[in-house]
Amino acid sequence: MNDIEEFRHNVREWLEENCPKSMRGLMPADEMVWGGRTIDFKNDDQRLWFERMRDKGWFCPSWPVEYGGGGLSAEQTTVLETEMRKLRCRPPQINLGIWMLGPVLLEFGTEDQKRELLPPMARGEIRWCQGFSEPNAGSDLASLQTAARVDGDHLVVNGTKIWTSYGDQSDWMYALVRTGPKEPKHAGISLIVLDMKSPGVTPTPIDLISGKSSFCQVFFDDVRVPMSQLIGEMNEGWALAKALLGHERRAMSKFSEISLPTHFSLLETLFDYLPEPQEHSDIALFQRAMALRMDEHAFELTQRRLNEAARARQDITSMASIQKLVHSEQEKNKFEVLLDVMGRRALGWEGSAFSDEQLALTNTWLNAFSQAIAGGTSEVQLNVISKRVLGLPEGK
Amino acid sequence: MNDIEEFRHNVREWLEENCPKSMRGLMPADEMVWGGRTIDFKNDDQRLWFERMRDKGWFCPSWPVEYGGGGLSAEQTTVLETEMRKLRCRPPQINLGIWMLGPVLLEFGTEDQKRELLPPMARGEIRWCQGFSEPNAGSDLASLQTAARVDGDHLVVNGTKIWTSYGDQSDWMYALVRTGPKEPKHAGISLIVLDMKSPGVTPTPIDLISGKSSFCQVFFDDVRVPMSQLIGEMNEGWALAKALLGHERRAMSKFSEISLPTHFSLLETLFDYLPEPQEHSDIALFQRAMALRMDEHAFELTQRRLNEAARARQDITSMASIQKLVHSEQEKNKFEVLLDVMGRRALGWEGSAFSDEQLALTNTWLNAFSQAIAGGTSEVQLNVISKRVLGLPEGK
Amino acid sequence: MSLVYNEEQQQLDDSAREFLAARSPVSEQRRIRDQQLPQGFDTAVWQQMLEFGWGGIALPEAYGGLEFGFQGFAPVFEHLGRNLTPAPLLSSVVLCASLINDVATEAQRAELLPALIEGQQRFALATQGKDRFHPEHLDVEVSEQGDGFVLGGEDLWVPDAQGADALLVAGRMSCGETALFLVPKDTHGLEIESMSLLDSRNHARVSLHAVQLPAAARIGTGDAQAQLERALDCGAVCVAAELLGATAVMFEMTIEYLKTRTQFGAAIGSFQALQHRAAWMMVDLELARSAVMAGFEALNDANCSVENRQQMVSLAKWKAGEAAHKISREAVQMHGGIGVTDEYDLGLYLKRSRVAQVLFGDSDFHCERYGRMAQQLFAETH
Amino acid sequence: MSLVYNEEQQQLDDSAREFLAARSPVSEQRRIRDQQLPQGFDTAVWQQMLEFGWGGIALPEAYGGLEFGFQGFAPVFEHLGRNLTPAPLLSSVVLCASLINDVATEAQRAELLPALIEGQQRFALATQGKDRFHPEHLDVEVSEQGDGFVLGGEDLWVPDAQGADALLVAGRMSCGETALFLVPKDTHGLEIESMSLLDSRNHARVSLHAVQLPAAARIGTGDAQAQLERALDCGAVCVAAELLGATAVMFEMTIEYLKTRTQFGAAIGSFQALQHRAAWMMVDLELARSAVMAGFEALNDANCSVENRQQMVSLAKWKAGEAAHKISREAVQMHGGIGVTDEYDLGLYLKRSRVAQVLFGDSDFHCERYGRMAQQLFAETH
Repeated sequence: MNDIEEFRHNVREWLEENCPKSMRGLMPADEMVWGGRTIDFKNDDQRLWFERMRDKGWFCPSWPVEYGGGGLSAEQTTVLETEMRKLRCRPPQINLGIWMLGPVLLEFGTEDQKRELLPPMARGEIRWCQGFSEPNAGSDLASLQTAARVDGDHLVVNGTKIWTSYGDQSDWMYALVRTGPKEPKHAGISLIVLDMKSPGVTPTPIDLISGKSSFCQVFFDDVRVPMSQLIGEMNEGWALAKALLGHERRAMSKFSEISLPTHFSLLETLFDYLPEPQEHSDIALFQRAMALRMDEHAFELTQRRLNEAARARQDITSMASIQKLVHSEQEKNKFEVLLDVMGRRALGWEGSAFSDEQLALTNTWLNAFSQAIAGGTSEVQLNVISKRVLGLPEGK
Repeated sequence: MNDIEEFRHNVREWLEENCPKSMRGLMPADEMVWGGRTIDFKNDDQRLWFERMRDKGWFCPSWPVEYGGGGLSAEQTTVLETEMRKLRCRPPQINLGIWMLGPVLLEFGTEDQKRELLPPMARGEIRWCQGFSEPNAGSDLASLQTAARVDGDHLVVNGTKIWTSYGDQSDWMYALVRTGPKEPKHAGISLIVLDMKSPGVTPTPIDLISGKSSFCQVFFDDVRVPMSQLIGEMNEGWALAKALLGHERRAMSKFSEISLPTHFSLLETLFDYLPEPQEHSDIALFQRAMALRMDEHAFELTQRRLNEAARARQDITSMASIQKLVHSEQEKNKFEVLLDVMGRRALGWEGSAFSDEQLALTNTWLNAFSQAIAGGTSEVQLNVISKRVLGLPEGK
Repeated sequence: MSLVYNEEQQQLDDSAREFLAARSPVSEQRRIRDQQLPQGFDTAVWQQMLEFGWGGIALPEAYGGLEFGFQGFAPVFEHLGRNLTPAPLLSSVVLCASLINDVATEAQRAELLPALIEGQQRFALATQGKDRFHPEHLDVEVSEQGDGFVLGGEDLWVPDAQGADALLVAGRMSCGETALFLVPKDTHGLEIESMSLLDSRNHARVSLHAVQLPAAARIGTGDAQAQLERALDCGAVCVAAELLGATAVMFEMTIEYLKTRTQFGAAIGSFQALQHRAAWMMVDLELARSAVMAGFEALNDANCSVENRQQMVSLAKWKAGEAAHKISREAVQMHGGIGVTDEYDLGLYLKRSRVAQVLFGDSDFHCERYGRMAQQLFAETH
Repeated sequence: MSLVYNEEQQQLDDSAREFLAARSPVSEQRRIRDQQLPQGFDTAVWQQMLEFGWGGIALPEAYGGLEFGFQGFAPVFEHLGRNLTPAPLLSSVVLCASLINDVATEAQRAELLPALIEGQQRFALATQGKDRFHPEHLDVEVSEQGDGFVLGGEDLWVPDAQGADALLVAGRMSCGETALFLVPKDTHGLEIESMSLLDSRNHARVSLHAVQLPAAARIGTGDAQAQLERALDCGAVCVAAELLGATAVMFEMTIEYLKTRTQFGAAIGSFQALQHRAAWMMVDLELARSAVMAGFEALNDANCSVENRQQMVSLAKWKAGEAAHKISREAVQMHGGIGVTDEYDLGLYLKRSRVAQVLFGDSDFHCERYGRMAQQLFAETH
């Protein structure tokens, strides 16, 4: 048995012993553990699993030991992840800091910043949120306007960020701010980190058309941020932001791997409400729903085909935009047809006149609108496909 | 009875006496009479009606008498047209010259040009065709390249025109040619007229995906055109072209008013092939076809509404683009669904295995593709609607 | 009759536009929602509508009506849709009052109509409980008992039932005929329970537990099914007009947003892909307007056959629903993030539109009925 | 099995690409059309395909086949579609030879299969005459007469019948079972009449007027309906692959045109409205490719249930047909005038695609069948 196989053996043994049975399998949204100053454990298994993994340094297994990481090689990290996946171990905590900011800090941070920020991150003591989007900077992120002006050894931040997930429950934020001139706009952006408890920071939850949400708008009113919390060079934050967003995509796919989706099967709902359609209108609706299911099925097969192609070492990077586009548009189509299928039962907002499942489905329909907007609108994906994949020329 | 009422009375009496019964009502395409050097009358009624109207000068009732017109006032012309419509009189001849070139000549031609060109036009002795489009100048007409260089008192024309209807059967052509520099491109265009018998003119019929067509490509190889056949000023033909195209739209709507369309009723075909759908697939198809019929019906009502609005003196000019767009896109949708409805019977090209009606319907499907392209593509209409009607800004 | 407004319609259009914009803008609907008013509408606004005479638009002058004809509702409901104004005009006037006018005895008409027109009384119509709309299905069974009647039925969906003075209930007699009954709100065995729907309006689940009624509670005599279906067609067209108004606003909001929102240094309305989609939205809206106007025309035309009326009403409801569906979807997408926040009005339009698409038959129902009527009319002429 | 090519498929893909581009480009199909060759294909090209062994891709080595498995046809039919190459591979090999392999007696297999694989014999399959495809409908009635059989049926639609050495006819026995018969081309009572379809290929109307056959003309014994339906599924998937190839070319032609055609001083491919539509075309094409590959996978998998096979085959044919429909329509529109001229190749792709969409069941048929199978499979697992 070579070293790596021995490592694999040891990891598996350790996981089998230390990962409680209840910490395996898909994770409903309300059972996620978010690291932070105050951690809310629902049960002892959650706490045990969190503490054991933390003590191994395996929240961030590949980070150097001196920053609180596990010090594993790339190969060992892959083995750990593979074995965790095999046993269906849940991630012991969710932490945007580790997934997104950490790798950027490791690459671009000063030694002081690394020593100060990474170890508590690696121990799950800080809950991080992201401050990128702004009300007037959606798909065009670089047009952001939140300003940070230099005042002695501080930056003074004024402006607002929007679509910050759990902004009201996070301890620290990493944010893009404008420190330089507006034009050329990419050149005047800096990346900073700041304590959400700083005076002048006000996170406000956003209500969506579907109801309460985890999103916040965060207002900054003369917020003083020590210059030591500038990451990378002044006015050169755009490159760091791009690196960070690269990690976001990976983090998102990890997220969808582990979390139990609020999933509604088109076929299940269809057969439930229209098991034997008789009226011509119902038959036509049934066939319309079925055509959408066929498209969804063809998309599932496409994801399988791309995975197989990737395993066969074919280049499939160009297909990422297609996947985001198709998924979010198909979700909208699916919920719309399911509303039709459910008839009046799909009109509920709350209350006992509707089943929980009916209310949840209608709510998910409203949420599906956000999917085709958040994380790059469908229009942005179409631009990417037509220009980068198909090579169509830029407009003049 | 005032003058105009007396005129109306006389016109009606004259029409009732002189318009043969067989010359009333909608006109199948093969019964159209085209004026020209050689006229093909199918029967005596056609000839009688042609000659009687010609002798009144009523091919072009509003033109001055000295140019062969009827010398009627605008009000009288309207009366004549109204009375002809009431009696459903067919136009005695179809002549692009009268409908499109004539008005432009009257406005912009020299006295000599008018005296030379208008009277034979007004007597239906010349069949005119149009030379505007080019293979590399479709929606962007002004990028045309057919060149006319000055050589003494002649213009020498080289290049090619495409989509010229009946180019092979016409006597004269009015054409746009480039006499000036390419940039700014609108500034170097001139309008000329030329005899199709001129040496170097070669009209070639174009086969379409639907088979033979009336369209030609016309090649010009050192064609010498006397300078006296330049209409308007040199290099200032673009304004004339725009005026002419304004008449084209009016001519087209006249055309569709009088001609018996190669019409296939969606409902008639649907009820013919699927009178009582049983299979779920057929029921779904039936409903899909019905939804298209409903959209078609809503469009028919829209045309009626716009007519009523126009009579109520509301401004409906902004709706012209919508009408062209919706009509041609609905036609494509209609024929596609009818192909589905007819199943294998819609796959015929020729021969006795299919009925004439089946072959004609399939052929019309292929022709419907051209409709959304010819006379301004659907994309051009969408541009016009979004910019001129909705006021959305120009792209940068 | 025509597809453009006549003089009376134009006047109603002007006054409805002005009044609703001033007294009942969308911010008011948000307030009503957030305060969870049980009746779901502003009584002062409703009172003002009655003073305008909207209660009597289509009813005879003899009972205090304006006798403008049914098409008078076209501009009114379009503006109710534009402002998302909730009001019992549909339930109490378009459905109940029209039905009473068509079915009731002369004495009943004289007693009930003036009160409905002036608003001293407010009724709501109860017919169905099924998940899908079928005008011929009635979910109330009627048995005769001595001189009177006993009505039973569960889980009926009734707009504006909460707070109504009485329910007008359509039930199936044992002989198979359809009969109408007036059931006062305090009647023993009548249960009304509020439902919270997407549009935050007054919807209720109504159940009739062996409700005993005197003979006089029956409205009119004979089979009222044809009149009931006609009333439901009236409801369908008014809701289509409401959808048209709401959709027009969603369209206008979007065009405005496309002109003002900038991204990558340009107004997003300068992006051709969005321009073409916006042009298609306009097409749908124009076609829907024509279909809705034709629906009113058919209902207003005394000579219109039942088949023709049903066909035109179905076209109106179908096209208005389809346009609302497509345009609401595009509107939200083109607005991006702001479009999915509760703070922005678009979501209110989206949610009400969704409910309105289902009321009085959804697109699938009306597509089928249009086709059935088209086939019957075709068979008659071929 | 997988949705990406294995080594054998990759080899077939390479050789088919190279050979067909060289020997059977679209200009050749135009020549065949204009010369109105009755058999509708180039015999030299067909001969070469046989020499490549394409006749034996899915057949046992014992009879001279390659035994690559059915999925070997995926790249071959895709390239036939890309070049619009007409060939009797589908009729004689995929349908007739596979069916004989599944149904025939050992002696019949030994006699017939080598000849079909090597091409000394060419057969065509006759089953149906209806306007709509239904695998369970047979339009040939069989009666037993002494030792032999009498077959009757009118107006069957048979691809590649013209010039075939024999027809393989599926008929309904008086007991209700499905049986197969080999009917040599010169048989008395067999009438073959060419049909001119949109795709200018070899299609014929076949009638059997009381055709008398000896007992030996029957292929195999017992009910062959299940095998026949499987063979038709094989045909459906191969046509889906052909559609995929043809659609891919229409897509590529369009992207190329968008890059080179200029208007208003810019390549039309720089117009965002066209860019977005082009991106959607690519989505459809990618989804169709996955569905087609999964269709081959299902047919290649011996453990695949009938329900699952039918579901996956229907998905393949449906999605390939839908993609062809949408992309051909967009391709013609985006090409403008040139796209509707006969001189340009696009029209040839459009016309063949339309025919292929209907062969072996159109989108409506396959959507219904997919749903039926999905419902059955769902019921089994819930």
